Amino acid sequence: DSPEKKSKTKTADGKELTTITALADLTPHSEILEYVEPKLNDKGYTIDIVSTASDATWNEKTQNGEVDFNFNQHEPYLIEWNEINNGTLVNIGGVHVEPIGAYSEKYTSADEVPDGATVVLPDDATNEYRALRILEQQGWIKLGNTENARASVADIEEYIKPIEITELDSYQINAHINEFDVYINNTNKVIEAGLDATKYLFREGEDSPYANIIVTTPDKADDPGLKALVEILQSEDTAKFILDKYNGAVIPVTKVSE
Amino acid sequence: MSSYIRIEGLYKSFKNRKEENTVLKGIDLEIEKGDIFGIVGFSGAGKSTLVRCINRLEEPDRGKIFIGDTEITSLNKKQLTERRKKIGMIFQQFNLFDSMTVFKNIAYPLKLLGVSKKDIETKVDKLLELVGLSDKKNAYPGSLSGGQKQRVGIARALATDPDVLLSDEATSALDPVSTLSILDLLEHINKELGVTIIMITHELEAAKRICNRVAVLENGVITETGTTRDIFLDPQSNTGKIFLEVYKEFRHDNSFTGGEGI
Amino acid sequence: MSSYIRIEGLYKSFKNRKEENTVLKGIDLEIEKGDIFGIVGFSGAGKSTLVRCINRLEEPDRGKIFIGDTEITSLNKKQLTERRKKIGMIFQQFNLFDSMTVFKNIAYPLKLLGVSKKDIETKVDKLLELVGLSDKKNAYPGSLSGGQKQRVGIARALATDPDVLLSDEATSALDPVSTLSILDLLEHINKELGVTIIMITHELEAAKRICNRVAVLENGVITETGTTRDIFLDPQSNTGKIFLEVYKEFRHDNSFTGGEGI
Amino acid sequence: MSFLKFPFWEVVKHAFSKEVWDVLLPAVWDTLYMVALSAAITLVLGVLLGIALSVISKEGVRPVPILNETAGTIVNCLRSLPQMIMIIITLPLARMLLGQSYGVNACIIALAASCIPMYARLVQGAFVEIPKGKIEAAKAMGSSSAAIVFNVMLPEAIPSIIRGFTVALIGIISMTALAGSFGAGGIGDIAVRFGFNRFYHDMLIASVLVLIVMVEIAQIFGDLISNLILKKRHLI
Amino acid sequence: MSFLKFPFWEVVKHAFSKEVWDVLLPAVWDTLYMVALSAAITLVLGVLLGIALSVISKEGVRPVPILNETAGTIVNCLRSLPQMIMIIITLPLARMLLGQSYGVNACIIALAASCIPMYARLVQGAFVEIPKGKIEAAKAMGSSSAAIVFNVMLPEAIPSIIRGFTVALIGIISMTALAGSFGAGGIGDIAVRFGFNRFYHDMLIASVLVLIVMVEIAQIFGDLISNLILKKRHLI
Ligand SMILES: Nc1ncnc2c1ncn2[C@@H]1O[C@H](COP(=O)(O)OP(=O)(O)OP(=O)(O)O)[C@@H](O)[C@H]1O
Ligand SMILES: Nc1ncnc2c1ncn2[C@@H]1O[C@H](COP(=O)(O)OP(=O)(O)OP(=O)(O)O)[C@@H](O)[C@H]1O
Ligand SMILES: [Mg+2]
Ligand SMILES: [Mg+2]
Repeated sequence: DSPEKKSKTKTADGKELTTITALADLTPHSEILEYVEPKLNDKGYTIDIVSTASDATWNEKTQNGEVDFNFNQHEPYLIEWNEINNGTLVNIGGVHVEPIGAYSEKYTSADEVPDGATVVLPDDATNEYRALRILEQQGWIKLGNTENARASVADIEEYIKPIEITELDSYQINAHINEFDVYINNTNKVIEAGLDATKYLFREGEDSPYANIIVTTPDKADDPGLKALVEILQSEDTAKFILDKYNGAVIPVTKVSE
Repeated sequence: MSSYIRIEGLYKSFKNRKEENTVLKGIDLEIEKGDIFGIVGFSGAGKSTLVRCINRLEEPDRGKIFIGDTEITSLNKKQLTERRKKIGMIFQQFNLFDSMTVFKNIAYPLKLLGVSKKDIETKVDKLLELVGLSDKKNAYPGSLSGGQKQRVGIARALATDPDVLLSDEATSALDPVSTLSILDLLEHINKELGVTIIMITHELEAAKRICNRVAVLENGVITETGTTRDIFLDPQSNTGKIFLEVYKEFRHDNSFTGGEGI
Repeated sequence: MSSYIRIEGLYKSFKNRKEENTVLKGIDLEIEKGDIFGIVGFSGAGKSTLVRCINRLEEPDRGKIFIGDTEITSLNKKQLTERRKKIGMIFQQFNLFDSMTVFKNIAYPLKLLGVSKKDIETKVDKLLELVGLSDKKNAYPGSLSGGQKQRVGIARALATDPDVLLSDEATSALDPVSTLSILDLLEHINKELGVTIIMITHELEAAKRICNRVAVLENGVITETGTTRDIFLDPQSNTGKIFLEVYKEFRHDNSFTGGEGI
Repeated sequence: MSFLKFPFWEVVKHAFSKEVWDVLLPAVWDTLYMVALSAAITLVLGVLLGIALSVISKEGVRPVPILNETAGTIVNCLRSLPQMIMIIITLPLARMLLGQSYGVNACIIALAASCIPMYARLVQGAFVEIPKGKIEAAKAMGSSSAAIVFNVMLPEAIPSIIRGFTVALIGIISMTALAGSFGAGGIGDIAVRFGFNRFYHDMLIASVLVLIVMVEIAQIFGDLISNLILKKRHLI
Repeated sequence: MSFLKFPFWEVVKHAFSKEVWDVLLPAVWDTLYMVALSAAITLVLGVLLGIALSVISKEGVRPVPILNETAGTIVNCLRSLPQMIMIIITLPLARMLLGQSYGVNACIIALAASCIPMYARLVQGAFVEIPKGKIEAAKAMGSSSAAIVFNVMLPEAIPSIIRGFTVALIGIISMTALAGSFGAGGIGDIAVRFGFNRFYHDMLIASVLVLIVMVEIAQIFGDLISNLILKKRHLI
């Protein structure tokens, strides 16, 4: 409602910076934003990350205009959120993918996994669908008609391979890896736990549509500050940073030329 | 002219799941202004319950109670609260406020009346002296002896110069000397300020000393009312007779004074 | 032969942040087996504190207490607990258990002794009859009158046939008739069972009636000990003299009986 | 059905549809099972811990200063932990006791572990309120410390202990949302994971309603029992 | 530093390193600020609500049955909600009061809202424990309901109310983990999101330690004050 809502801050050298407020998940989202911050400063903007603990209210807060953008979801989720909640939020650019994969401490390949195996997968709205999807890809289950952002084990139409699925908080999964035959989680979380993310049984293809995106309201879609931000985020330099920092567990949208 | 305090057909019972225990069974009583009116009777006869009905700490089941022109039993909550400010009550179990010092306990009813701080100080100090507790002014009830607590309760009841004083065994925890001085105090305020006193007591000596009229309560019924003299000299009721006998037994128990009756 | 209960150089004070209040200032006392030993004194003199030291509800600051051959003051916790089972105590404030019926209150000390259920039932019923509360057997203390509570306290203290009974104003809340019957009861158990009784009382009639020896406590000091007769006939101490005077004053206050001393 | 898309009343209406309750009802049973079991554990261990704490406290019937400090500190440690962290502590415990650290039973352990220390403090508080005269009477009759605690203090404090249990029980009910972290499901989990995170606001309403009803029943029962006892004893 | 990569003792040692505490110290201040403010709000509103509940209750000094049922139900509703759901309720409230639904102040509202109903019940319980003779004495002297409550019941119950506040305060401290959802940061948030979720086990240890110390201080102070008052009144 107030066009002059954005506050101005002065940097050490006296330059006036326009503050962009953001909601961004902690890893890797905030870390990427922090990395690009100096470059954004050069263009006259600064980012204020007001929260790094994502929950289901973030899109609503963004839609409400309380913050300028959020950075924690992928496009399919956004589309469905808009659908479910009559939202008008828009995607103004993807940044990175956190591939999801299936791992095991007991078996080294998917074929070894016996019938009746226990499988644990993340229970949050942005990841559970993806986890179920790779199980389907693997031919273990058949999913019914389901919305991306709302999928849960209840949507499984048929268990092709008899398995026993448990839904858990994605951060809790690491604490239980020895108790399940198979665990499915985001690669970055697997790495954070000190595990070897390359030893997956199976995982999402490279063509994953689940790039994490910058989301804002339509009226801010052309905001010069946000435009500048997306541009920097999608730069090759940022891509390199992401690859380096996360050892391949997080994959930038922008291809890095060798 | 009718009496100052009138009780008409008062009934009170306590119910629990199994049974109903009717404690007061149709009490009629007339007390004149300026009386020191004694109520005696066996333990459990209903004395405390009767007195508690007068200021409606117990709600009567039936019956009417008047003080002066006001029908206590028909007052609404607000009026009752107002009227109670001028009815002093000394509780059998003291009921002091543990959170307040002796001084504050006695000052409390004065505060309710909106008395100024200075006047409260003066008044309370005077009362403390009267009940012999000046040195305990800042003590908490938890540190007092039984008799000391009782004296605080007395001072608190007298603080507002009430026009009616309900006293439930006010001297039961006191040594004879303190008892005497409290009785003298009660008599004094009765004479000087015209306070009407209703006094439950099982110390017949005390009743004899200061009451002008006495009622005998037996099992929830008033079996006898009369001047103290009449009741002590020639009781008609069962309880009255037994009491007198026991009283005599105590007094004539001159085992080592040879009937001299020291 | 030395006395049954011996108190030697007993000191007790209560401290708070500001001051120290020395309540017992070197008490020496000898009580024979089978005595009914009265303790009288002004309110706040330290009577309750003295008696509470005997079963160590208050830990003495200094001094020794013996009952028979045992030095109470040097018992460890376990021994003390064992010994206490045979020391009855009647509290000035009753201290009944609100969570137990009258029956259970009285049965409690018997349970501690491991008495069989049947024997407890018999014993308690007998005690209830003695104190006149058979009809209140299943009532809770919260519904009792003051005197009824006190009688439950008495029955509870007598339940275990203690060899020592500490009684802190056991009849203060009782009407004269109940008082007399309780005094008779105490005298009876004293005679029949040889219970040694220490009895705080401010009812001189009561002391006179059943005590064989009396001590006068004044401000934390024993100013006088002697046979009841001596003390009533010819008190030496200050308190003793005043008490006697007041006692006479009450008795000779024959305002309407013309010195007849009903 | 989301509030943001559908009119409020339609969402509310849908909260009572068969569709929603088909999902909810089994969860209600799960929740009742979890609540009942963890409440029972909390009650027993909380009362015992509360007793222990007050017995060994400085003013208790058998003071043991060192033990008191230690036990107090451990209890406080447990109380200081955010629910999430509490879960980590429960994991090895659950693994030890149950052989697995997820599922309904593991969750019960976590719920109980979260509530026991708090309830123990409430029990301890109930004991402090007992007038000291009664404890003196018990002592004077030669009660052992155990007799004082179990025959006198516990019965005297029972109305207050029941009121405290109501508080703990309601805490447990509202904490069943934690069950999701154990893959244990139940109403609280549905409220958070479906109602809140997946915008099934009809389910949110329905499941919160169930929680409210459960809490309300707990409260009414707690008050009722506590007041019944007080009335029986003629204390109110 | 994670336990998964480093030996236990090294992680513990690192929990006391400058590096860790440089991150933690500012968070400690945030937490203290949040706890202090929400505790103050909880204290005031909790006591008032507790008073209101016990005044209008069936056994209270001024019974208003209908209001009592309603207020009781609302309080129970609030108590039945899982923390996550509580946040949804706080959002519009915070937006209304503060103009924004995130940040330290919004979090304070959520913390207070979560603890007030529970504390109110504890306060109500403290009032029930007051011997009825004292209230009768106050009535007999002609105290208005307000005078009974504020001059008699409140002072009489204060030790118990303080003990209850300790319970509520500790609840608040352990709930500061919720602050993360409001972008309000603080120790609890660090413990969960960095320590637990991101495996900075050195931070986990350090932040849990801070929480424990805070809880311990709250407990010690609460007990101390409550016992001091009881001692002053010669009740223990
Ligand atoms: N709240 C109550 N519930 C049930 N019964 C009660 C209650 N209060 C008193 N009673 C009963 O009513 C009777 C009269 O009690 P009350 O206190 O009036 O006696 P009292 O004459 O004052 O006796 P005392 O001289 O022993 O104080 C007693 O039998 C008592 O048990
Ligand atoms: N716990 C305590 N703390 C501080 N002072 C106390 C405590 N208990 C008793 N006192 C004080 O000790 C003195 C003696 O008290 P005690 O109860 O022994 O008197 P008493 O002779 O039994 O009097 P009464 O006849 O009035 O019962 C009193 O002045 C009292 O204020
Ligand atoms: Mg009475
Ligand atoms: Mg005494």
